Amino acid sequence: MRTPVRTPRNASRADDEVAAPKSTQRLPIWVNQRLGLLVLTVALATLFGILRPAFLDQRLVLFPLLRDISTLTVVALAQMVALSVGHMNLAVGRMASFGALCAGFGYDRLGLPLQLGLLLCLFAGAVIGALTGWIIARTGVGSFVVTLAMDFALLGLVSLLYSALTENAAFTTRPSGLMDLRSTSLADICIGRVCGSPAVPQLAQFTVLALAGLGFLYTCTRMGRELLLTGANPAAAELSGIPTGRRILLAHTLSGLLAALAGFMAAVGTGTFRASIGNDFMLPSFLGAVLGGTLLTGGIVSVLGALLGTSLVGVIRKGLDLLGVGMESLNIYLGCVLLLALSADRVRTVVSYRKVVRSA
Amino acid sequence: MITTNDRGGRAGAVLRRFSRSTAMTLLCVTVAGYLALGAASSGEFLQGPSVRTFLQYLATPILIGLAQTTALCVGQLNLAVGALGGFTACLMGILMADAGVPAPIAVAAGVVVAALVGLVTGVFIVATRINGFIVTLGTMTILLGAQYRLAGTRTIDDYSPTLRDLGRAAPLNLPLVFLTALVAAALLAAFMYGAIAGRRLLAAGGNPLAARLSGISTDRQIVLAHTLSGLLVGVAAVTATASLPGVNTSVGGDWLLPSFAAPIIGGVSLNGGSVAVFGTVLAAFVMRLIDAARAQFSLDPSWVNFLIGLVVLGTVVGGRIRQTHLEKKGTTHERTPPAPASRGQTADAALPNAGGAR
Amino acid sequence: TIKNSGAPSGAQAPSSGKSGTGTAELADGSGTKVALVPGGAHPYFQPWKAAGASAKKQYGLGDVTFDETSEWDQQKQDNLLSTLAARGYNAFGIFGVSPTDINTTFADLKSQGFAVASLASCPAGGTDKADFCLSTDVEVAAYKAAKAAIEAMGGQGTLVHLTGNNVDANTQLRIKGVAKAVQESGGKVKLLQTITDVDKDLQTAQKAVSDLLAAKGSQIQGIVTTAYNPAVAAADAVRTTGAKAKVVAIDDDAKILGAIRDGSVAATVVQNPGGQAELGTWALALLQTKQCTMRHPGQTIDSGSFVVTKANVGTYDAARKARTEQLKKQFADTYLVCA
Amino acid sequence: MSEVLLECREIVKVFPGVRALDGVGLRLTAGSVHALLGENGAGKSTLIKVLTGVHPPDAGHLTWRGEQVHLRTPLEATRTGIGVVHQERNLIPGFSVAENITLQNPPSRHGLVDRQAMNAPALRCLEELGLDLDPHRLVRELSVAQQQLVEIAKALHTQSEVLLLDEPTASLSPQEAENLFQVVRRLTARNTCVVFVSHKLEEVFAISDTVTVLRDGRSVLESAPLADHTHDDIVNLMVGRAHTAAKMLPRTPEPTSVPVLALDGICTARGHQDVSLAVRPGEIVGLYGLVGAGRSELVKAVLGLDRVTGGEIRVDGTPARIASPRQALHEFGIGYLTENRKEEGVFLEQPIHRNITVTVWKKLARALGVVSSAEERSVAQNLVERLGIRASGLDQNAGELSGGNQQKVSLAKWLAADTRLLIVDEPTVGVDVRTKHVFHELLWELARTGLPILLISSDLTEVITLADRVLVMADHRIRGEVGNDHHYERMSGRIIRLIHDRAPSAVSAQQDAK
Ligand SMILES: Nc1ncnc2c1ncn2[C@@H]1O[C@H](COP(=O)(O)OP(=O)(O)OP(=O)(O)O)[C@@H](O)[C@H]1O
Ligand SMILES: Nc1ncnc2c1ncn2[C@@H]1O[C@H](COP(=O)(O)OP(=O)(O)OP(=O)(O)O)[C@@H](O)[C@H]1O
Ligand SMILES: [Mg+2]
Ligand SMILES: [Mg+2]
Repeated sequence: MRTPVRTPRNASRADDEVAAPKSTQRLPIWVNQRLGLLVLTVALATLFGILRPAFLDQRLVLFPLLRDISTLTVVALAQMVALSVGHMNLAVGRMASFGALCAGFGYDRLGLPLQLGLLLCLFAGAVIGALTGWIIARTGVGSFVVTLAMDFALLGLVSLLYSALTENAAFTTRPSGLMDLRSTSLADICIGRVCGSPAVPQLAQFTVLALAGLGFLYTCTRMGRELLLTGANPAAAELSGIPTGRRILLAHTLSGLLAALAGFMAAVGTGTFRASIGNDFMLPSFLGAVLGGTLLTGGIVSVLGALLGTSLVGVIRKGLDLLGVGMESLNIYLGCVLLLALSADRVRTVVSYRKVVRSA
Repeated sequence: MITTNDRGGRAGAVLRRFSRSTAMTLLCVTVAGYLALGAASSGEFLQGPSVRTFLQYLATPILIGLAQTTALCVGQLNLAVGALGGFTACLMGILMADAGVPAPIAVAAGVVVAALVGLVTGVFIVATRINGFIVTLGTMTILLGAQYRLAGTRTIDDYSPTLRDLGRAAPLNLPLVFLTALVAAALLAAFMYGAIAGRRLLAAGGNPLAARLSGISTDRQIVLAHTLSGLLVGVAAVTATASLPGVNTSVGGDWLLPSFAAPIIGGVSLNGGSVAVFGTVLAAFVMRLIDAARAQFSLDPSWVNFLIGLVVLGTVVGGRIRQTHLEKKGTTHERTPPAPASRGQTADAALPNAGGAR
Repeated sequence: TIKNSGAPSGAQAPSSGKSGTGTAELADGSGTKVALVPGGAHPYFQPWKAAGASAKKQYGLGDVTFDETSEWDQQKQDNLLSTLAARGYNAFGIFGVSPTDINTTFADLKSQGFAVASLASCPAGGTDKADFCLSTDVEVAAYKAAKAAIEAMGGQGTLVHLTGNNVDANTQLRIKGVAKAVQESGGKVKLLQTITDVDKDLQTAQKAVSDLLAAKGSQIQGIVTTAYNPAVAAADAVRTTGAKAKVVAIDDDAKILGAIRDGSVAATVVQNPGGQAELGTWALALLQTKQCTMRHPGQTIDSGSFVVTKANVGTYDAARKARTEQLKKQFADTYLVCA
Repeated sequence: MSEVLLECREIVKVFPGVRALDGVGLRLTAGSVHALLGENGAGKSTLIKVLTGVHPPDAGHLTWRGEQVHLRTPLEATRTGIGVVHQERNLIPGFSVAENITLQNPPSRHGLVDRQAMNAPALRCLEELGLDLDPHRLVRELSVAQQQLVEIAKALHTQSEVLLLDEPTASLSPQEAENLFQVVRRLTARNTCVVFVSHKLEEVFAISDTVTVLRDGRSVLESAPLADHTHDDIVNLMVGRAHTAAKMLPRTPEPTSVPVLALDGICTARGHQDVSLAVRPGEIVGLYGLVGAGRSELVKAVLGLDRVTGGEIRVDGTPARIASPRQALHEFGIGYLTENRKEEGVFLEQPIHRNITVTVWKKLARALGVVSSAEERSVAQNLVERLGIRASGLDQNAGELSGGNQQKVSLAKWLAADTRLLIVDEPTVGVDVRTKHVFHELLWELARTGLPILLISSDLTEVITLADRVLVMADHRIRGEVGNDHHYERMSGRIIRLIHDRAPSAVSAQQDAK
């Protein structure tokens, strides 16, 4: 224990018989937003499974679904890290495509093996993220403006580089192992006789790693806590001795790194490294993070929530696809289901809140 | 009690405040950029047709920027700007072309529908307390679907020639659509600055709790802001429908980012409580200048994007370096941040030194 | 009259069909479910819908669906395809969103035993993992369009090329095609500028065209557009500003045909989407039922492109239909090997 | 007996985790000043919020002039005739002073704001409080105290029959407080009822007629005449048992030892001129001054948040350049308890344990920067108990605590940090009597064990109770130093004289400038 001096135990405190305020029950765990998301996702999956048994087809439906969710979860995590310090990263998509570009360059021109290319990609993402973070921390200009500018710069840079370096605006060289990574599932990993499920793509290992890493960072470490407090109240954090500038730098570096990882995963998912990777990352990144319970204003994140939020959207989309909902209605239903599902969740929270208050 | 002298002093203070504001910086950039382009094109850029083209395409960015501003001023985001605009444009197109509705009625219907969508969005946000970001993302998705359902993949163009003529008319080389946008901006500015309802909106954005304690219903302000935002998007859709060769599903597809960029570059804070109509308009000008420069110098879009990014980043860093330099020299206590600062401290730092002789 | 040249000798039933397609007459297509999957919503693909439906009726196929929900995203398209497979579709006519990636998708589908055709666009890089590719040669179409524009300009002057997403293999091919035509003019035609990335939405396209005309309008004699939105915008800009530039567009959406008729567009290069869907569906059914195989798997077949001007705007469709018929014969004759 | 305006009975208000009000009654009569007292977290602010329609009560009745009313929104309360100044400042930062004051019913013409008509009433309200402030200034440019006064002016503007003041004097200097009491007296003369919440019992006894005491959400004394009770009675009622102020053991700081922190001729960008002071081990140095004297700004400059333009800072005798509060904490061991707890002190949306342990994570961190949650909690728990922070658990968000408890949380993190020098800025603002004693004892004990403390306070009693020496600051300069003999009358006279020696000249200088 590090408390400096012993409590001045004096007369007035010795016979302290002040009752703690009568505490009533706090909100029960099942009001938890994450649990709500999980329930929603499972309920919708069951519903779709009943309507279309093919939904549970492991190879044709679940495998691609999970591969998609894996990638988008990493995208959401990249955004979440930026949100944790109360910032935004509008350049997630472009950082992803920049990372993919670097990986593609490594494989195509430098002949790197799979792992080294991945490292190069992550490094590139981290560097770009760090640069962004540095500018924000040093100038105090809003992250919105800086990442928007970064988005433009990278958008231009990536297309210029692809045009300059390639014929088809894509790197098509595939290092050995890349195609395996794309199409193998846990079914290809066996311990003795027991093999994994063919529904889980091996690509998901990166997502699991990212989830575990960030979970560890935010729940267990000093850095994670300091990131959150920097987001919650920068002025108070600075006065409490947190190096807010460095934490902002860290957050953006991590965000860039995760974005690049997502870019790599997207490239592996389709097969080549091209400029259009990450084009559609921005909205899902926010959607996943915010649905999961991460605050746009900073200070509160949910690592698992990002996974659940992304899964919910993925399941709805896949289900609608399976039901054969055409282009005319797909988006309409997607939006409606999402809003309805969330309102239902809200009702649940409100009802349980009332119950707790009443029972007190 | 307030003497004329006092008023003069206040006007001076207002001027001083303006000279340090983002709007001032933007104004300088706009004027300098415009003149530079004029010089580069050996004067051609300052002539009638060029000016007209330049202004014609300012209407949409200004209007959507304003629509976003109204949402931002109560601390909300409106992600459905583009989808709503596109939907409304297609709706008006279909009404006129397929249903044979007369143009004025169709236009009015479009604007009303847009405002209604905004209203419903606002009510939904308030009723469910789901984050406005998610709700507008949801409405965006729904509207995208609705837009596609309305228009399919075709381009609807056989609608009112009068409307088209109005969309292209430019008395004195000032396009009507641009004037519409300016009028909307002026009205919005007057509303935000002068009207009770506008002040309530800003109060609720600036400090929701305080506003609530002062008897201002934040819920109502959120609904109002979204309705207004929808209304402005509706107006933007009208100008788009009037000036485009036709409407199709792609309309509105590129509105989202510019709608944020204009107000935020113009000095509006994402946290609510601030509004910068003039700044938003100027920011739209600056962005339009970049388009014009691209055409003038036949630049590859990739280079343009790259340069825009670098220039903004450079300005941001350069501004900071200049400021540190000034601070070191100790010539000033006050900073002129090149863009809205994210930290509270800068606001403090920009304040006059109360301890000095006054 | 039609002989299946090169087919293994023997085991040849005499042709019974009136169309004279020999053994390429589909025996029983009721087990074949064909999915036509474009890259996203685009007017170009709209004829697929009707052609697919009529093919279903004509050949008695189990089902033909048209699904454009992939939103121009390769990963979404991959997902959609596997979902369609899960829904029981077993033959796919696909416009790959990303020409450099689509081979992987084709290989995936082939490995699961489905019949796969690359329609309207071929994979980049020469190899094709689909059964066949039935498409317009993008480069040739762009070349033809540029030629038409140069002709409309009177063989000399300054030309501008408006097109879509810069970092897309097809765009690169279009740029090449236009450049080739310009080069062939031997210096009489100058390519002033290639403006890319203006196909995202109509307003961007219109803005780009107007800015271009405002800045350089007096120098420009011809505009060749190889994407939809810029074509619409250019036609409109030329009409309203009275610029003298000649516009050559692409495809035959109603809007563009209207512009050809009123003269604001000098010519357009139309492709053959209906033929692609019709022939594609038919050939896919033959392949899926294992009745036929491709003689050269992964073969590329040009579905034809036609220059349409005011003169032939009323008749080009007949020519195109004829071309489709001719193609069908070629399929039966040379491309397919049928049992 | 004059007319009963507002009466409430058996009010219950439950928050998840706590029963904030548990059957409270209150009767407010016209023309009286009613003191509402209780410890931190007793439920005073919650009661006020229930009375003004902010929180709907979960049970109980409200009657206005004998008729039952339901106040569902703040607006309804205002319309009924209830005005209020809440404990936390609630102004719109981007609006002018005048507009904030008239926010509830801005003068308007055809739905347009009439800015001209706004100034007169605003100026009238400000004048009543003796505040000379340009009504056009933006509120965000004002100091904490000025904002507090604007808030009161805003309540005056509503001209209500019942005026609820929730700790209005917490961040006011004695003069300003006295101005406020004048206003209160004038209001009561006009038959208004003023409810006054304060932890400064001297003030309470000076102006109140009747009193209600809350303890743990129950009223233990309900609308009784204050004259019947002594100071100690009231404290005992609040605390719930006999309260005896502890005798503090004597402290003898060594006047010759090397100062832990010494400022030598410091000038800052904010206008401080030639400020010198020294804090030695085991010493409590009081820095007194009227609100706006520039004390907080001085400290912020020293901590590297603002530019120091001249002079020297020495830590332990060696010249130091402090670049940031982080460096101050981790390298020099200097902790700074801010006066502005809502904006700079606590993380409102974060749990208590994080708020407290933020300064010690660096020390708690093991390999990979892992901070053990259990250890973190035990540190926090320890301090929560030591300071008697009332919370439903360590996981409660700091924003849900009562004002005084937030202040304790804010202090707790600096106690946890185990610093070598503590700078405390207005440490007991909004802290109840008992806790204030605990705070004082704590600071005293800390100093006794050798920790030097720089105490910035506008509470003269506090300074005289604790400090060994008192430095007086006015207008960004140190005006003088007084050795403390803990004798209130003598000391206050000397201190006030130091301030006012120079004040007239400052005022005239200002007038010249105008
Ligand atoms: N919004 C809230 N959510 C949960 N608990 C709350 C909330 N507001 C107040 N409380 C709790 O209600 C109790 C009473 O708080 P209140 O603010 O009324 O105290 P107070 O008497 O005003 O104290 P102080 O003198 O410190 O201001 C406290 O335990 C507090 O934690
Ligand atoms: N944000 C601000 N904008 C403008 N003036 C300010 C601001 N903050 C402080 N001031 C002014 O600076 C001067 C010094 O303020 P400071 O807070 O340092 O005083 P102080 O002596 O600590 O008093 P207290 O903390 O009791 O209010 C005051 O005149 C105040 O009005
Ligand atoms: Mg209180
Ligand atoms: Mg202070």
